[in-house]
Amino acid sequence: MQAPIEYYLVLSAVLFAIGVAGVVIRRDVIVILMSIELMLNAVNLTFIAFSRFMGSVEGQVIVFFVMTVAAAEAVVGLAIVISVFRFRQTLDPRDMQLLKW
Amino acid sequence: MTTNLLRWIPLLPLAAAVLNVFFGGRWGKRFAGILASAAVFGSFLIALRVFMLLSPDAVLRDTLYTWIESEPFKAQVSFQADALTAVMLLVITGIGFLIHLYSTGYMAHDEGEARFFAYLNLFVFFMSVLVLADNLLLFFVGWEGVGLCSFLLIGFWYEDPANTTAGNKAFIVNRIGDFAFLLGMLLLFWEMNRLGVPSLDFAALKDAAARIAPDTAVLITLLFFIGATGKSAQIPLYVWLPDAMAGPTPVSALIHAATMVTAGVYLTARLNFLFVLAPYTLSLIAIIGAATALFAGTIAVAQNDIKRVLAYSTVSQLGYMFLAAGVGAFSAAVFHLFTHAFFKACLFLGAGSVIHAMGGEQDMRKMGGLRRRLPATYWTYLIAGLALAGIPPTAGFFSKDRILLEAYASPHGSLALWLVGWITAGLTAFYMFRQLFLVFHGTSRAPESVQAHVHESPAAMTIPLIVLALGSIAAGWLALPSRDVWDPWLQAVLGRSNPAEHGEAVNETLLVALTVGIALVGIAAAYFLYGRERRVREDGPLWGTLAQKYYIDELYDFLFVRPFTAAANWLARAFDPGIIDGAVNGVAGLVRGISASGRRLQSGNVQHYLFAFLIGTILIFVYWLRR
Amino acid sequence: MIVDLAIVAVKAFLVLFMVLNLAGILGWVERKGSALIQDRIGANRASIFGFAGMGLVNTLIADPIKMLTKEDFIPAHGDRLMHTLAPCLALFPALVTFAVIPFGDVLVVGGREINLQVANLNIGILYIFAMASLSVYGIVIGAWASNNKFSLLGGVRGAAQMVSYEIAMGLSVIGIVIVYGTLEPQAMVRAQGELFWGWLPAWGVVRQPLAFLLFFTAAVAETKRLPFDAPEGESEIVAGYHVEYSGGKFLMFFAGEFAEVVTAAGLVTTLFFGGWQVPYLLRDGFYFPWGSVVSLAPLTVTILQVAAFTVKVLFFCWLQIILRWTLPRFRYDQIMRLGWKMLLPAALVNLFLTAAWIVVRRPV
Amino acid sequence: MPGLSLLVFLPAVGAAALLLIPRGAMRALFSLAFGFSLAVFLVSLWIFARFDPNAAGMQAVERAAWIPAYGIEYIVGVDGLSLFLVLLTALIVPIAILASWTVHDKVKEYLFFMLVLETGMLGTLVALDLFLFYVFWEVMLVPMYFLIGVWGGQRRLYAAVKFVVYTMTGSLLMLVAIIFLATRNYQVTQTLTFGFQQLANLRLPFHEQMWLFLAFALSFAIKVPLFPLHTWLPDAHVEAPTAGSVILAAILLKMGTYGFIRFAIPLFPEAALAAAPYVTALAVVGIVYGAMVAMMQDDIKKLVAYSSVSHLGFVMLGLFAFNLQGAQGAVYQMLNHGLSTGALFLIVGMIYDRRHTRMIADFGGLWKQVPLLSAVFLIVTFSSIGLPGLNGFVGEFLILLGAFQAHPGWTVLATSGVVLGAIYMLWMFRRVVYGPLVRPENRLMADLSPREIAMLAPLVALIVFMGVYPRPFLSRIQGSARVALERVEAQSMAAPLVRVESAGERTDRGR
Amino acid sequence: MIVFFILAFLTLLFSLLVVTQRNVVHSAMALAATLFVMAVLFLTLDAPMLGVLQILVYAGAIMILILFVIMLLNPLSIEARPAAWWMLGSLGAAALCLQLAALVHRPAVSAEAAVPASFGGPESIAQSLFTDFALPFGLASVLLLVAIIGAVALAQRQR
Repeated sequence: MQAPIEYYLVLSAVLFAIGVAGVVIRRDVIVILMSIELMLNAVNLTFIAFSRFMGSVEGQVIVFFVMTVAAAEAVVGLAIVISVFRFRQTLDPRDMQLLKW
Repeated sequence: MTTNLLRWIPLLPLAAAVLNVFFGGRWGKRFAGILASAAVFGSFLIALRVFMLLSPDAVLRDTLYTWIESEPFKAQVSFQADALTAVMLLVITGIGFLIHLYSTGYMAHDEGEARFFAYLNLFVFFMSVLVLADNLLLFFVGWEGVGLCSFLLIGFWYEDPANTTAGNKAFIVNRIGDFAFLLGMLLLFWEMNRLGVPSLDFAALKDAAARIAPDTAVLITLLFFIGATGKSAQIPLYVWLPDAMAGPTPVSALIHAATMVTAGVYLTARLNFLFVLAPYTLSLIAIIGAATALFAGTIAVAQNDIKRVLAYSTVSQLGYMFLAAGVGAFSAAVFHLFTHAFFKACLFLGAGSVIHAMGGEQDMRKMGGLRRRLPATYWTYLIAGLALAGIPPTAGFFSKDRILLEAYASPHGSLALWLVGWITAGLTAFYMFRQLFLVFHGTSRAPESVQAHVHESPAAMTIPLIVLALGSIAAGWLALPSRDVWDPWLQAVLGRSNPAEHGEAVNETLLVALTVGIALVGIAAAYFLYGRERRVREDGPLWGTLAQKYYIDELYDFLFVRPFTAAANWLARAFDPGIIDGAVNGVAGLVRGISASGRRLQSGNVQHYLFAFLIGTILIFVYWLRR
Repeated sequence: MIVDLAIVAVKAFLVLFMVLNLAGILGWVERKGSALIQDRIGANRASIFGFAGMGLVNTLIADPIKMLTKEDFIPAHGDRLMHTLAPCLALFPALVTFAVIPFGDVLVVGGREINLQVANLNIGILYIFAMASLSVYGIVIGAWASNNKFSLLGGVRGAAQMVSYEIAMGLSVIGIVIVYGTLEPQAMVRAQGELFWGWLPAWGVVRQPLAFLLFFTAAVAETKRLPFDAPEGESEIVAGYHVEYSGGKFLMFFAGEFAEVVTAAGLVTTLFFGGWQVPYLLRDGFYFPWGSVVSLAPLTVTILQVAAFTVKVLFFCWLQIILRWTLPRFRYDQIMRLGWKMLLPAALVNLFLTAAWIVVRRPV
Repeated sequence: MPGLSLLVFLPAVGAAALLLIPRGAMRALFSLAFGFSLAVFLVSLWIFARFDPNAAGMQAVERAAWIPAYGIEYIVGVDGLSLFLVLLTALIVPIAILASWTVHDKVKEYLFFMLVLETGMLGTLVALDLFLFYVFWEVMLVPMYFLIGVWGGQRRLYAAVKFVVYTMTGSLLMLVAIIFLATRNYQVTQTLTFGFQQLANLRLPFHEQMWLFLAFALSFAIKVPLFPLHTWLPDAHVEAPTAGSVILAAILLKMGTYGFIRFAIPLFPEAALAAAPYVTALAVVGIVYGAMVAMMQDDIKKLVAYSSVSHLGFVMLGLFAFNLQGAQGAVYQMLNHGLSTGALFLIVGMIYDRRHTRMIADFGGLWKQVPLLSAVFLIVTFSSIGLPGLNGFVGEFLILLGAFQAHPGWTVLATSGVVLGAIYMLWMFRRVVYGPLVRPENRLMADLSPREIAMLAPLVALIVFMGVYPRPFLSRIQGSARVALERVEAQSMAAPLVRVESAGERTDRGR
Repeated sequence: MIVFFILAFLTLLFSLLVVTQRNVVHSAMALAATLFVMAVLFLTLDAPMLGVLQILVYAGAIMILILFVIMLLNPLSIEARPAAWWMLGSLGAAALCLQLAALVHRPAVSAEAAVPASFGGPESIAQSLFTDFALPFGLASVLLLVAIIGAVALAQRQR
């Protein structure tokens, strides 16, 4: 009684949308990083759903790589956040616009 | 027949001028004067030689080289001399030489002497080129050249801004006349080109004249006449001549009495075959001539500057010449030109010696009683005055009388014209003798310091005076009614126009009597008013307007100069920088504005960019799904 | 279908019950043991009708009752929800890990073979590590939620220590995994049934002695027991991350800790000491190397296996407790240095050697 | 190395040689630069000597493949139209170098740009390949920008940028037009070439021709400058150093008119014919407008700049009369304007070097203090007014003669320019030279030094000679002018503007 | 099927909490919970290995790191919620979600493929990982190395 794939895809779509909303809306860099993790998980879910329904294990291997990349991204992201916080005492992305024109 | 004699008449003064310019100052005080006079005398001798060679219908030609050649147009630097040219040459070089002689004395103590003689020689060169030219273009070169020299000579004493302003005014007014002349020439050429004879040579013009379309002929002659008014100071464009008195007196004598101003008359004479084709223009010329004569005469009456009186009298006499031309009596016009050159030059030189004696004083109200102190000047002045007034034995009588006769009797003439001419004759006599009495008779009104050193002019100045005085008497006898030498001489060039055949012979003596009468009345009135001691008070509205020259200068200034400068000012200050530059800079500003608004998009906030991504992906999806 | 579920439920309940009780008893053992070691009497005051039971009543009945009835205090400005959640997060992974550990071979009941292991996952070992990593949450959240500097410090120390020792433990276990070629604990235990040279039982410790040492040290560090007691370091930061905890929540933390001790012991026995394997005992009886065979009934074999397993687990629990009262506390930097600079390289070397050995022995 | 290429690239070699000399050696720098420019002048004289007066087509043509892939060749040649402009350039540049003797800072770069500018100008005049023409056209722009931008007056940067942007916008459009023309030619004749001769006999439909003509016309009109596009000129002149403004006035302005007669009119006859009335109108407005604005300037250089607008209005009038007199007059007037305005700027430069001011109000009574300078000033002023006997009149008369036949109405208005010219020039002359010597500073002015005489003498001599005996010039221009107008006149025959009937036929002449 | 709905509901609930929670720690914990539930979801999709990895890598390591950083920085900024901006963001997200959902109805997968028992297990993953994806595996390890060094360099306190 495996749920049909569409359900999984819709779920991951909603998850992804929520992640995007989080990234765009929240005023806190750490929450943004977390929303990105959420988006990545939504993608993983899609991959696994397809690999399950297409019968090829490659989907899962790709998820494996997505995880490594996500880990690397989180690590470096947090390092940046720490250094910015140490310098500016703020986590609000609006204050981090040094690269303005 | 061709000769290479003619070219030397202009070249001699040119050579002298060039030498004076470069070496005049260095080779001693007197050198410049002597060199200049000698050159002009040389030209005079050649002119005499030419006069001898010429028979009434012969034409001497001397071609140097092709000046401008642009197929089909071809202009050559070539000279011709026929009867008319010979007469003019004699006037230019003869009187020119006398005036040069006079100037050596007059300008003796002026430090710019070399420059003065260089300009004077240059003037003689251009005037002779004008007269000798065999085509209209070369004529125009001479025409503008004399304009240049008058500008240089009027503004000779450049220290005083008034002189240079007068010089500028003279040149610009002349230039306006030349503007019309140039248009006339262009129209004439293309008309000739249309007739298949693309040339401006007088000979060619004479042959093709008959075939020119009538209305074009009128337009051409009208334009030429406007050019003539500019040069010969007729009604609309005469304003520069009175101011031209700012120049040294010999200049006034030579340029503004004898030669340059007569160029206009010479032009009408030279192109008589054209003017004849346009009766409308002729009548216009006559009217303007008469009007100018009367108008200038009235102003001359109220002038106090000795030279201004003579200037207005010249304008008036020129009016007479154009009146003669207007009625078709070209030979009479030229004859009056011939005689007028003598006595007007003599008057000017006389005035010059008076000014010289009075130490530069020109206001007649500060003169008087010079009869005994300057005897030579007085007597020559008297003779010339009589000639100007038109008293019988003098040349003036014969030439002016001839004109008045023609004005009345000629087919184009009319009683009204004669009447105006007749009144002006009276006025002329009146203001002439008013001047005579003010300057020479009565008691001296000059301050003691001036009276102390009043002395007769040196020989170099009095000799030309005497010669000119004699000339102003003898010149008239060329056209005695009994044996008329003048008309047959110019007949070939100016065509038959003897009124005798078709006028009523009987009243000729009546007209002569009337003119002499009005002259005597003028002299009596002058004697009565200014003879012994001044009785009339020179004031009142009429006198004021006359003294102020009918406020013509102010009128011109108000009508033309002021609005023109205002428009130019608006253009230069408001239009050019404002509108045009504004548009250019405006575009630059616009671009900067657009780019500035573009820049605001890069807010630097990461979330804005992410939001942009979002919008982008949505749009792509929308497109992709709909496809 | 329902029967299977029931069997699993029973197994799960049985394991859970056994672990919790064992935790409680260990509490007493520790109290009495430490007293014995430090030559003092230990807790014996609480008694029911005069029967003190050598302190049993005190630790098993008096203490729990006292803790459960204490006021459930949440520090000011502390995060109410997180404060209550933390102990559960600490306890949950400890219990759950035992699900994978097999405590017996096979029990044949009514024609059905029951695998004496709660959940037979073919990724058992990974599951164990996953649960181990979850336990860090309890500490971190607990430390942060109690809004107390000491607890925060304790939390940071604890988290850092657990994360770093997790790596060491993981690498050492990989050595074993390579040797046995499977991630499934039951298969590993069965593999330990073989005999080296006919007489020596092929237990993990025999194949991977170094791996055992590393694993045991890392396991003790994971449980944050004495030698690696920095997170709780009474002398420096009072009670470390659970300084603000009292009553039921502290009991859960306390029970959690002992559950981890039991789990660690279980893991060690399963991986290195043949789990339920009794030397020379096969499904139907003993087969001694010197030829004699003693046949036994399957039930007795199973009982023997479970008993063996229990004995081994108890032994290691006892060992850990003894360890606590003998070794002094490491300084925090010593812990870190030990974790990163000694265990990790050693584990890598061991891994490398085992891998090399396998490649050499088994032609690819 | 054949004549023309030597002529064009000799200054560039000179510029390179300049770089080798240390900055300090002022005298060496000047003498080298002057030597090279003199050498160029000699080469130009040699080319003039070898020029066959009555051959109308291109002479001394050199052809070499440059970018064969696109059919771009290095074709240079000279004919009646460009011969005298080349001579004028070769004459003016040495004089300009002499004039820049008073420049003291960064002399090396100054002279370098001067020589590069000369290469640009000569190249533009002799180039017969449209692409080559465009390259030299742009090469001209760069040094001029630096000359104005670095050595200019106060607002030099504004002026330099405005000058470049103005010219650049025009020339870019021209480039597009050139490329379009080449492609159309390729489509028709299957041979990709930018050669002027080949492109000339390409028959284009009217509307295409119109667009191309407009593109070329815009670029040249900006350079001329034609009336509405002239605002860069006064700024460029006022801010440019003496030598810069002499070259700008004497030669750069002529590039526009030369472009018209060489490229725009022969390449697009129908369009030129259609555009003639409008261009004539603009030219005449330019004449009157230039004169009126000049009258109100208080800065001599600006006055002369606006007078250039007026004079070049005359040249454009002559060009677009499409008859021999107009074209000949226009080319001749280009030379005259080059000489007279060049001399005027030299004189203004000399006055500026002495008094460091260009305001008319600061002068007065110069004749007394510096008679020789004032005398030359007099001659040059009358030449620029167009006094008969000097060079200005010949050109002006021919233009008016030609224009009268083509557009009588406009010509009457244009002739008023003769009067206006006299008004503002004499007004300026009187204020600067005549009048009492009041200001003490004016008393310190020294008269012309031998160097300055050496600069002005050739110009004055040419002004008088070209006024008295213009025949050698006119005869050489005549042939090429007729060739240039061949196609346009053929068109005008088809649509008669003013027909010349035979002698017998006497009809009333319609306009 | 019910299991899926429960898990789906939990996932959405927790992810919404992640985004909407004002307190950062709460949203962190919500994310941990989401990851945990996702792991279970993976299990339902026959991907046990990934499920455990999910817990081990994501829940176990990354979340700890995030929590660690939160504890270290201890940010107190309880930010105000700009309503306009929120509405805009959520609108955008909703639009995106609709688009993706619409995509789903495209016939992506025809039939459900039969899947061998040890489908998601370590053996099959390891099999394809070290054969087909050997290069990406190497690159991933280099990436991790770089990330580690980078993080240390960045976060190091400049002495």
